[in-house]
Amino acid sequence: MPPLTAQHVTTQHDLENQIRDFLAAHDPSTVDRTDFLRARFDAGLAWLHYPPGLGGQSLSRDLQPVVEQAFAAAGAPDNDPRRIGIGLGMAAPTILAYGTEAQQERWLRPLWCGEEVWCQLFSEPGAGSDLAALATRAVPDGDDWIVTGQKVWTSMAHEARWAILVARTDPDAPKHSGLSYFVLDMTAPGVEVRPLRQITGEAEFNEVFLTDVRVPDAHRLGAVGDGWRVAQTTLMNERVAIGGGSAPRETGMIGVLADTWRTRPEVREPALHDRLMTLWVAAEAARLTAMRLSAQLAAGQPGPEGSAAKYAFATLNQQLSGLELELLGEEGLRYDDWTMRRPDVVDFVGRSPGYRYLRAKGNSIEGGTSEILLNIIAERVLGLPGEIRTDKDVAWKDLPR
Amino acid sequence: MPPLTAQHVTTQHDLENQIRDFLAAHDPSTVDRTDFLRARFDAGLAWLHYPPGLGGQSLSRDLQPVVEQAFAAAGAPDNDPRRIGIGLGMAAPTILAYGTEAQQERWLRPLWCGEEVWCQLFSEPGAGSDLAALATRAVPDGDDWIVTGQKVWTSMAHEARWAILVARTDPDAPKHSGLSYFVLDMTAPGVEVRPLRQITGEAEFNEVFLTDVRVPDAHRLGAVGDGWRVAQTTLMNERVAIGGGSAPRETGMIGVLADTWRTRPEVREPALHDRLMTLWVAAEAARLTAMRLSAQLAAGQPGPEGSAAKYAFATLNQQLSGLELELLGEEGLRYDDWTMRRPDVVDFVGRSPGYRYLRAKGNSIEGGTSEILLNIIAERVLGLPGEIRTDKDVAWKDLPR
Amino acid sequence: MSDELLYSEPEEELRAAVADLLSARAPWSAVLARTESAEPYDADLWKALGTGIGAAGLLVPEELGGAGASLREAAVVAEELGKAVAPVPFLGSLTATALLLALPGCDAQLRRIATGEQTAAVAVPFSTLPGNGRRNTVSVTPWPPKDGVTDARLTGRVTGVADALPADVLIVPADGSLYAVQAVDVTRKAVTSLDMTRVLCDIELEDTPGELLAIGYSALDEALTSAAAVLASEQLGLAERCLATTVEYVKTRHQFGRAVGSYQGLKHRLAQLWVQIAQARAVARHAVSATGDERAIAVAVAQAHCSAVAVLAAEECVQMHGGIGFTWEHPAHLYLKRAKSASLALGTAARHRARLAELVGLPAS
Amino acid sequence: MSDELLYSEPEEELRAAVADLLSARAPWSAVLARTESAEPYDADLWKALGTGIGAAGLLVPEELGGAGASLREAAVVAEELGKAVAPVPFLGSLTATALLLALPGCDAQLRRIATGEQTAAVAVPFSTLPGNGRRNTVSVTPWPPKDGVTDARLTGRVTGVADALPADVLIVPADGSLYAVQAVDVTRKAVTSLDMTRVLCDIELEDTPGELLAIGYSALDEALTSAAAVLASEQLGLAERCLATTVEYVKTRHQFGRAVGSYQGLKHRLAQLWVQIAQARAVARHAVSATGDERAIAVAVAQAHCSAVAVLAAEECVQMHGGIGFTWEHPAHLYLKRAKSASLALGTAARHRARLAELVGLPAS
Repeated sequence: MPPLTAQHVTTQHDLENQIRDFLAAHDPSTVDRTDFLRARFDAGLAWLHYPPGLGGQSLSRDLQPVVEQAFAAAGAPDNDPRRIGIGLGMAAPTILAYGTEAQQERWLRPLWCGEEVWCQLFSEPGAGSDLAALATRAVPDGDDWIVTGQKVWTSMAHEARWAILVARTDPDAPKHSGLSYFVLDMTAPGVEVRPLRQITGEAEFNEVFLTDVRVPDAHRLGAVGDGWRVAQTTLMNERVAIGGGSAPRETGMIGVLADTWRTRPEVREPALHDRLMTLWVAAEAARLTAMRLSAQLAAGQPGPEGSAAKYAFATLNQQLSGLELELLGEEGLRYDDWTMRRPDVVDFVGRSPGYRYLRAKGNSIEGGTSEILLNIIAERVLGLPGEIRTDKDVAWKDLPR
Repeated sequence: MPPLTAQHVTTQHDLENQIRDFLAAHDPSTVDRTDFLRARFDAGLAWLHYPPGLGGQSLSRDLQPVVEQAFAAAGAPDNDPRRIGIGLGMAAPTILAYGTEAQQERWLRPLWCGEEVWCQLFSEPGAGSDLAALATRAVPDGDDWIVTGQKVWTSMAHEARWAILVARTDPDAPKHSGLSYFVLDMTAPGVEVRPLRQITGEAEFNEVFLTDVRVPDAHRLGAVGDGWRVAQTTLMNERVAIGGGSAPRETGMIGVLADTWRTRPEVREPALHDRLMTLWVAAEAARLTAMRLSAQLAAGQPGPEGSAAKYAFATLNQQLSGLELELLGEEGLRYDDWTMRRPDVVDFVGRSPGYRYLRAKGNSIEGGTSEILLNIIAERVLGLPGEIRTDKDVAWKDLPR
Repeated sequence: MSDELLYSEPEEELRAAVADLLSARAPWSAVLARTESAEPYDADLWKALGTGIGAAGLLVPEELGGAGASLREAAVVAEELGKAVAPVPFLGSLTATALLLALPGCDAQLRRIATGEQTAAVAVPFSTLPGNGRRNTVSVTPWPPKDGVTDARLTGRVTGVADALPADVLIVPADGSLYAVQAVDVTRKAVTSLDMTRVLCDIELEDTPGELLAIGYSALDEALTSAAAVLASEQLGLAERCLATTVEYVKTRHQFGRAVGSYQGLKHRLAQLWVQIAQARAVARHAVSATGDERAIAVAVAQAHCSAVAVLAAEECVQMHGGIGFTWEHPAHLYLKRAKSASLALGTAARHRARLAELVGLPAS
Repeated sequence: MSDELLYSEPEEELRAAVADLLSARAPWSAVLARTESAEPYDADLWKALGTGIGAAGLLVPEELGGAGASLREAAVVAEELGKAVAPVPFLGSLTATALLLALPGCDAQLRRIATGEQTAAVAVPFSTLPGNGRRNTVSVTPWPPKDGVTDARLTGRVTGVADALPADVLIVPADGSLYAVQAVDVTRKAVTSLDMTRVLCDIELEDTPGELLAIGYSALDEALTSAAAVLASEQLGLAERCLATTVEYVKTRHQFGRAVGSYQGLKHRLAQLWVQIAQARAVARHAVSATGDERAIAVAVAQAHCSAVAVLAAEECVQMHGGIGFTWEHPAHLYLKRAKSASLALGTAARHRARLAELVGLPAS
């Protein structure tokens, strides 16, 4: 966290007073959780950088920790941010940027309070890295749109009330210009959610099949044909969490491995010691780099540097978890459980060595493949020329697939 | 070497008789070296697979070792094949394939006998991997061509009598179709050879500046505009030597490194032992693969698999020589000699550790960069699609440079 | 020597027979379905392969009903099994056969193996490095073995044994000797294994009758060396299949209007993988051909190299398939789990490098 | 703590001053030309840098005529020197200064360094791992040092010393103590060095007068640790320059009708290099900021990481320039030789990893 400015310090005092008053009026130990969160939202103490009336006070993001710490210290309930991460991190900023007043009022409060879970319907089997190639169709019908298609890699779809959706409204336009952005009611008829089992045996994600699902035009975000631009706002906020921030030394996979090496002398393979130390150095370098990035970007938007952090994180996790199995030898030949399950939370370093190894394979695919991240760095940071593109000006329907 | 067929065996007897007779008539201990080689050429005992009259007997290549061993056993002089490698390996097959009778008679005998050294004028500063982009111009003038341009990476240019040359005869044609192939007299006016010093301090190669050099049209190989096709014959024969063939275990750079480790216990760094052994395994794998390739291709042409051998060789040499310096530590900070020299022969594993490290950097550039070799494997072996090409149908003069 | 690095015509014929069988009877979807069944090994497939094609008796002399072939032929079978990640106890059976062949008086047992009447396995942890099979976890009474007495009682536990679940006979190293034990006399508990297509088991012996086969472990070390050599070919086959599957996919998968296989980033990685697989083929062939002092070196090289190549191939297969490669419904995970497990089996690559260092006189310090 | 990973405004001003000087006075063509001259170090440039900009007295307290700055500022200077592979004895001078600052009674010497009157160097092999400077190659008479007697005679040989050729004073570790020796009193023989821009020398002492500075080597270990920390920043600067030069080149070099920098194979490698350089910046900053127990860890991490990154950057620079990068007339080889030499200097990466393992409690066995 950067040092607070003088302005901040004044505001911080004021905030602390507000929170004191709020807590006096709403005793966390007696008030109902939802009531408490709603009141906190209405008091503008939810997300400070949001405007008044929508849970904030148009203050700097830097002050948010002040509020969080004060509420945590008072033993106040939180909105379980892991569960509603997609709503908080992706849907909300997009609704704030593109939503009408009515849309913002309808969706933001229950979103922040955790009363309504959101999910994201972007990726499709045929449109992974090349998101703009997506094929899900939205056809106008009176005041509604009729949506048909298949979405994939949707976490929380089975618990979500709402989804942010990008669909093709004009197949004759080039692929980026024929898209529109909608909010879809996951309880509407024609929405079918199926768990998508992954190589670990469990299913964190879902496939979502949309068959003639009706979406009111009032649930469109941004103009018709402007869906790509709107989606950029959503995606800009996606690559932040992984790999960034400040963490103590030996956090994550390196911590697991170092712990194994320290506490179980029988698995120490002297031949692999230098590789262990090379990865230890790489983990420490990635950690310090994330800290440096946090310091640089404290108040700013995530830039392409976030791509580097995610790339490094994925590479490292895969190397470390691979080495862990190699050290364990016989033990590495076992697995904990192949039963199909739906985990509540995903812990990359949890469960067993085999799980860690397999789960880490997803780190270089989910939320932007490592290849795409390297492209981003090469083009946006280093300014290297893009690939020759043949798909930008052709009608979507005429593209090779 | 593959087992000889029954046909071979008969021929082998016959050959042995021929050689016995030849040696009886030309005692290597008394006959002058050049006379001996000329006589051997005229007897069809030079390169067996060449036609009668041009040093051979149209026999299988597989029988060549029979001749070489017999002459070597008799203490006969050889034609110093290292010195005339470009002539033997590249010029001769091209002259054989495309030369007129007169051209073959003029050039092949002194070439094989080592009386005339050849060099290759293909690469240019602006046309490295993309050889077909070359800019050296040949303009017709009566029965001659006037050649102007700059060539680079020419070994033996300072000793060569003749050069094989590719030059642009039609700048308005697409780049592959505007080229023609010539034999250039290195003693002609307008040919200037300058040593090209490299990172090791010495100069194995030359730059060759051609200023209005006259080349008789009679020295053209193949049709006007057909130079690219003719050059393919030359290049097909280039990537054979490096990385192929049969060699004993621990030949080359791995031998140097293993020897250092064995004989100098004080440089053994236990942390680097596993890396040493990983490279040892890689060297052994490359060696066995080259042997397997030789067995496969014993009678055939070098295919794209040769690219793999060269790629592996370059990578390995660089890793091994890098590790050698790391093991040596303080000693690795020293170099033997930066003096500009013109080496007679190039020994990748010779001189000093620093020299080996630096010289190995060239292995992934000379004779096809590692990147180009990987492209070849990807496209010709794996059948992956080529890059989108924008330069194939455009007039050469209009290409971006 | 270089011809031994190629495949002979009979070897190619054997390969074709195995490949035909596997493509008909063990497509990956069937292999995947079996991983969730109660019978992780495919008994019918093993019968067709073992006795139909004769893979079970490959090493057994013709006069005992086998094919009298060598490790080279076994390796060709293993390549095809690796491609299919087929759930059959070929490797374990081969190991036991190689061991029995080196012991005196085992003709009857070998005949039963060749006819398919019985399948055998060696009861050592699958992770055992050849030459390192001496960790004693089973004890014997009476001890020491008495002259002429070949019956004993074994008690103890061997964990993580491959291919023992479908075996009828187990060869158990105990107190420095080798004993034959009937599988029905021991408790075998299937292990939830990382490689779901080669399910390991833990074996409990409690006063289990055992027949003394031999005193000393040197034959065991040689048999495990043979197993490691053949495993390298299995790893080669798996790597080849991963590469082929991936190349096929990137030719057809389009992103940004182009086949993803036209991007140089992927092309170069696939070409590098091809180079390593071509090398794996040479070292794997050498490992099953070498004899004398050369054999231990060749096998250590093959295990060190092929373990890494198979894992790399499977990892690239997952990655280059993108999201679909991370799902249960695509074969990539079967290859990944087999490859990673195989890299830990019969000694990790690092342990083979350490062993190699001893063999070629390059001590660590 | 995370702010220490950034550059302060004064640091950026210092960087700009050094960069301006170097671009005016030490373009790579001049650096290359000097490598073949009789004076491998650039005395004029060192004067302009050392006293003009004040780099020589950076660590010296203001009251002794210096800048009273820290290793952080020195590291910024080193980054720029790394970019230019500049032939000045900054690192050696810094090491000597750091050492003298830790010793009692060296004010006069420090003042002379800050004014530029004298340049000092520490006479240890450049390859020395901090904490490993104890290999004794110089002997002293009288021995042991007598109470109050600060004059001694030194005899012996120190090989491969960096930045000693242009030094006036040498600090020589001998028989467990540190002595100041006048450079004119020893024989210095220039070594044909892999890094032609930092020419090493071998030093011979024969009954050379030395002034006892301190007993014990702990200050020496600390000074070498500081040198290693600053060297990481030099490696960072070099890597940055290699990347920038290469990126510039691949944007303009066309092959097959396209800038070669548009091929994904090269793009991905350059992006990976950028990721590693970004990490090098973070670890290098931390190495010159950390204190207490953290310092040794931070320096070992920085040396392990930055050594590899600088070598990779230089190697990629050569490779991606193709033929031209392999010639004497292109700066790539200057970077390559500096990078490889720097990776061997003050302990190789492997030795720093081994040291780190001790510090963080991860023993090899």
